[in-house]
Amino acid sequence: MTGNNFSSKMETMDKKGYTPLEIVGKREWREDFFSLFFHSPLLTSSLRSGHFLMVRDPDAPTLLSRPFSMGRLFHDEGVFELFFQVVGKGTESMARKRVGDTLSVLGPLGNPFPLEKPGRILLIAGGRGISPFLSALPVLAESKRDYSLLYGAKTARTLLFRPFLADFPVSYRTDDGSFGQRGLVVDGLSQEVDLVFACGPEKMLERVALFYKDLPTEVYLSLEERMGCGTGICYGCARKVRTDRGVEMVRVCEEGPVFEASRVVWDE
Amino acid sequence: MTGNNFSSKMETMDKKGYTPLEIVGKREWREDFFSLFFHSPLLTSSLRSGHFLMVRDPDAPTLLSRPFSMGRLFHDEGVFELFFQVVGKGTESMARKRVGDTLSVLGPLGNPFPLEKPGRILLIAGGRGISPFLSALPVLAESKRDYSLLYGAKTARTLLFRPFLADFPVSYRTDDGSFGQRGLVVDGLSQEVDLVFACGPEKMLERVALFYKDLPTEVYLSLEERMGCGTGICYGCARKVRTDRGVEMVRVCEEGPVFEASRVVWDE
Amino acid sequence: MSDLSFSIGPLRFPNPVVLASGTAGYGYELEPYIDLDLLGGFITKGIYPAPRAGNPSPRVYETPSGMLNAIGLQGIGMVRFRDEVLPFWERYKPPLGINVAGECPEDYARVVEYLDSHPRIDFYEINLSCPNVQTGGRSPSWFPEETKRILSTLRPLTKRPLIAKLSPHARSVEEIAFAAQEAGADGVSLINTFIGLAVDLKSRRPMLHNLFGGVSGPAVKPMALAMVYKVFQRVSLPILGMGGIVSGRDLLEFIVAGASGVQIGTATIVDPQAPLRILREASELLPSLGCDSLGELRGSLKPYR
Amino acid sequence: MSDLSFSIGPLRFPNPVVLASGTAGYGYELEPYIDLDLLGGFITKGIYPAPRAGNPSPRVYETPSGMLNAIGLQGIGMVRFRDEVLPFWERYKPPLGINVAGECPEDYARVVEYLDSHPRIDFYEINLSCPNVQTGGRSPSWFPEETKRILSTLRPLTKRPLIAKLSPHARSVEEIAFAAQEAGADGVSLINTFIGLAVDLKSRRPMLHNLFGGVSGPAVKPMALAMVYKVFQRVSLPILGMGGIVSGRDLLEFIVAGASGVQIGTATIVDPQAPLRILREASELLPSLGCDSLGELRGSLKPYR
Ligand SMILES: Cc1cc2nc3c(=O)[nH]c(=O)nc-3n(C[C@H](O)[C@H](O)[C@H](O)COP(=O)(O)OP(=O)(O)OC[C@H]3O[C@@H](n4cnc5c(N)ncnc54)[C@H](O)[C@@H]3O)c2cc1C
Ligand SMILES: Cc1cc2nc3c(=O)[nH]c(=O)nc-3n(C[C@H](O)[C@H](O)[C@H](O)COP(=O)(O)OP(=O)(O)OC[C@H]3O[C@@H](n4cnc5c(N)ncnc54)[C@H](O)[C@@H]3O)c2cc1C
Ligand SMILES: Cc1cc2nc3c(=O)[nH]c(=O)nc-3n(C[C@H](O)[C@H](O)[C@H](O)COP(=O)(O)O)c2cc1C
Ligand SMILES: Cc1cc2nc3c(=O)[nH]c(=O)nc-3n(C[C@H](O)[C@H](O)[C@H](O)COP(=O)(O)O)c2cc1C
Ligand code: FES
Ligand code: FES
Repeated sequence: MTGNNFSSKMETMDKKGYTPLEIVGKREWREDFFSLFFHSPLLTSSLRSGHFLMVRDPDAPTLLSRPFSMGRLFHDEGVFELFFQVVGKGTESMARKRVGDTLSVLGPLGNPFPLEKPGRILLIAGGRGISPFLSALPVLAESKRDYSLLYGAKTARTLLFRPFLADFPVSYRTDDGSFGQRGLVVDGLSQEVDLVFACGPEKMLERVALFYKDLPTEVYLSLEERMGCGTGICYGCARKVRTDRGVEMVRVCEEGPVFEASRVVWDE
Repeated sequence: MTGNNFSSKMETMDKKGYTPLEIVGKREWREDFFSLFFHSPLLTSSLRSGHFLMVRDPDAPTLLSRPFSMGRLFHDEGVFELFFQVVGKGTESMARKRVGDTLSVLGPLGNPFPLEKPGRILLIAGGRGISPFLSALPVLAESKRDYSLLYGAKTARTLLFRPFLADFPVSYRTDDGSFGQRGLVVDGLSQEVDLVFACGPEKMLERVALFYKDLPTEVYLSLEERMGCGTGICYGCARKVRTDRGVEMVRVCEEGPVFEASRVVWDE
Repeated sequence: MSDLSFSIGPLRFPNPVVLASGTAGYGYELEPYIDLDLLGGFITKGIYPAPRAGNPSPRVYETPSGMLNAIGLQGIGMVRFRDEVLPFWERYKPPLGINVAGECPEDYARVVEYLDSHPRIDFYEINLSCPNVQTGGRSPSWFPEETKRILSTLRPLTKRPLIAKLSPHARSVEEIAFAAQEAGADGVSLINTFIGLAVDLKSRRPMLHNLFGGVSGPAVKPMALAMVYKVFQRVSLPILGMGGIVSGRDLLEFIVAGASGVQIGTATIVDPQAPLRILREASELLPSLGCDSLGELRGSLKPYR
Repeated sequence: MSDLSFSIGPLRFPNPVVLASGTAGYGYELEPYIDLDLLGGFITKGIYPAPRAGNPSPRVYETPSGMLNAIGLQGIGMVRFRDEVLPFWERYKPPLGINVAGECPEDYARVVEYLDSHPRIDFYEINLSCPNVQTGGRSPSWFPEETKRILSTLRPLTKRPLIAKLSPHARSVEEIAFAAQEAGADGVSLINTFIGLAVDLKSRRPMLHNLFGGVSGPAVKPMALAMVYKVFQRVSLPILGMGGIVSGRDLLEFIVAGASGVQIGTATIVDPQAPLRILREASELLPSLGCDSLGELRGSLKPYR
């Protein structure tokens, strides 16, 4: 390729790009939940709880990539999990994939939860917001931290990963009381913690933020916003966040998805 | 469904529609040629040489269906073959399909070759134009007709189905002489026949028509034209054909694809 | 049981699925595939006074989520249409619309005058928007004055509903719809195809013999929805919305944006039974949205501010 | 080795792959993904005089073979742009274009006046076509007079090339391009996004907070190609063609239709390395078409008649 002076440089040298990854496992859960497992020692070792990945199927009728937190990390096998719910075209087409098929994956993207911060930790998961904590729990256990997980869902059927979670300190809540305590996650919050990491529906996150607003607890939330690129170039995923310059529209993919709760502006 | 008075009628009653058919076999030939095999006793028993099918993959990024002649018919198994060359998006996506996948198929469509007409028959196939004759040959053999096939291709590599064709009277030609006689199919035409059925590139068909123009031989050509619907509704596939009203734009999918050569107007 | 009917003036359509002009032939072509009596309505291929051969092939090409066509209004002309096609339609009940085409206002008038005495005709759709005939050329519905002129010429010629079919290439489709309303139209059809081009790299030829063609299909759905919503905000005429409808969900989105009924075009080309599937899907979906009738959904879009 | 360069006036672009405004940020956002020095050129997000917050989210949505966006021209304004972004670009060589945005002619003029003394700027792309700012509203490039007025105001302010970026919603884009040429523009960029709408059936809300958005991506490619070809036939200005280019094949189709270079937008959003893949594909494809340079291919489309 001539026409420029840099023909000797490889376009991918030192640069991050989409990688085709083979699906090495698939699990169909209840209620339109699925897990896909990918082999990539590199990604598996570099992903941290809170990071996300952009996933694309070049052969699918969808155009844009879709963002997903990773689920469990299987370090020995170099395998990581994506855990997702079918809600539209993109996730539908992912759910149709089979072992042996390939998807294009870009990551790790975004900023992870600061798990290393000192103090007593409460993890809060609502519904499919459990994803990032599937990799956080083993890390916290291994480093012998004082931590626990509060995990809520609509009903026992969608309270997934219970065998995996059995090794960790978890308290469960369901809206209908079909498993664990009856009631919303936000009704089970404890003041006796120094750090809170939460992931789940926007309404839940807002109520978590409100609960700890005037307490000394540091609260970090993993936020979602519909994304275009996931790479910070399209400004499609911005939301109101307090910065040095005041309140600004800040990109969830680049400056997030994990934000300090005190910086988040909840106005709609 | 109310809002009309016919809610009791099933929408598909007595009507022809796309049917999902499972791919029960796949064969990859050389040079981007593929065969897919479908199980459908109904279609297999109703398809005649010259008929075509519209094929669609609802999950593929392509929108319109693509037309294909069927290849071999395996009556005992109720299986028919589609034999195709990858030339663009639609055929690419078909070539990616695997055994067990499903495609939507509509047919039989169009008008077949009138094999039942009396007289000595010459079949002429150019390249992938062999398709319709893969089902015609066994019919002609069984009914003990006086017939032969003239089959030409660019080179031996693309002269396919030779083991299958070994049971029938076939003479081969290749442009480069790598198998059979060297030269074009149109150089091997015989005047000593009453009926000619030809399928292949437009240029070949035009030269076949020209060769027999002033002879008593009846010539039928299977024509191709880019199609929208394949069902006669869009008028996308029309070409100039002599009719009772003079020269008209006539639909290849509905009035063809097999036309009497003397009716075809070659003006471009 | 929910009510899927809608009306344009005195004319009642049993359900919202009307087949779009040029994508379902004259009707009889579809008979092997669907029971035409289940349709909400049918609009014929464009009818010119004289027969037309249309363009040479290739006339169609697939584009990303869409198709490009330049049929060039091939047609049998109004005389054969009356003699050969209208009798066929006496066997079926759905409202029948005549898509009236022309190269000048007089063409349109001749078609309406010639056909209007026939009892089987229910309404006219005036095609002010065919982009194929003149190469990539202007269409009357790019201009409010021309839109008015043609419709005012036709208005006195018939008592049947006149529906103006508009081009998406007007600067402001709502302005044209307003002009149509002022000239006495009873409804508008939105949208006709976008002007498009596809290139064959190898031969450096256009993919269509005619050079330009009209783009239809899912690719144009967001543009069509925007235009339907804008016209709904501006004029009080019923709207037949179309552009890329391939599912019951798509259909209802057009109703939410303000359409009274819809037309199905490319989807029928893709699958002749698609219109009935779309109707079934829409009728199954409607109750799940808490609605008993299409009317409750119509124009129900709530902008954020 | 084939020559992929092209020029707009005195300005030489090393290759035809220019990144489109708003789809590649200010440039530094892409640094982790590609070597910016390999690009044919780069056009910044739209620069307004003052910083802008843009629209609330959701701002993007996927449509069939395309996307809908209503970022609302979020931006840091010309002062921070000059202080924070232009120094970054001194480390890279590709031609840098400033996409100049405004709500009135004075806005455009202020941006050009403020930035023009900076040596790193190579050209201006005047955005006469953003459909998002006013809700579904008119844009200057729908009207020849407004197009001329803005460009004539800017022409005396800079010696650098001025490229007019046009809306696809003008009745006749070639007429607008002609007006731009008369007003002294050095080139035209075709096309900006189409106005579109997507509906969330369940909530009956628009899918974008802003209601309307701009449609881009493969869905609009046939329309974009048609406009490039029409403008190429009508004016002598170089054209930067865009709209749905996702492969080297797409790129060369725009050149055949008459574009001098192209811009890549949505493809970069889909995959930040896509621009370099597209460049590689095009450079590999060119010799197979029997061409040594882009120039040989430019405008080589041969209509059938
Ligand atoms: C940082 C991040 C991490 C995520 N992690 C996970 C995960 O681990 N597992 C998982 O199942 N999902 C996750 N999501 C959400 C996931 O990206 C969406 O569900 C997915 O993009 C929907 O694609 P679709 O094509 O199936 O739906 P579409 O057809 O695009 O949309 C269907 C519906 O989903 C809504 N929707 C689309 N994208 C989002 C979004 N990003 N946030 C909220 N609503 C959306 C749409 O508004 C629409 O109503 C994450 C999102 C973000 C931003
Ligand atoms: C009645 C009929 C029977 C056919 N039978 C067979 C068959 O048995 N086996 C087989 O391999 N092919 C057959 N074809 C051709 C086949 O339909 C095309 O190759 C196919 O539609 C190409 O689709 P695509 O998406 O891969 O290519 P596209 O991306 O749509 O086009 C790629 C290239 O192929 C050309 N092309 C597309 N459609 C046609 C067409 N119908 N005729 C000629 N050129 C076309 C295009 O102009 C373009 O240059 C038949 C066509 C017809 C009309
Ligand atoms: C093959 C074809 C032929 C068409 N012919 C006509 C026509 O004769 N008159 C007309 O008003 N519209 C015609 N149209 C436009 C359609 O009626 C419709 O407006 C357009 O296709 C958009 O709807 P869709 O996306 O559902 O196809 C034609 C469209 C196609 C695809
Ligand atoms: C997210 C997004 C933001 C855009 N922002 C701008 C902008 O600020 N100024 C502008 O002139 N065009 C803007 N555009 C339009 C693109 O520059 C381009 O004209 C259009 O996307 C068509 O090209 P494509 O199909 O390759 O994306 C934007 C497009 C997208 C998708
Ligand atoms: S998704 Fe594009 S900037 Fe975040
Ligand atoms: S392909 Fe539509 S009429 Fe023949």
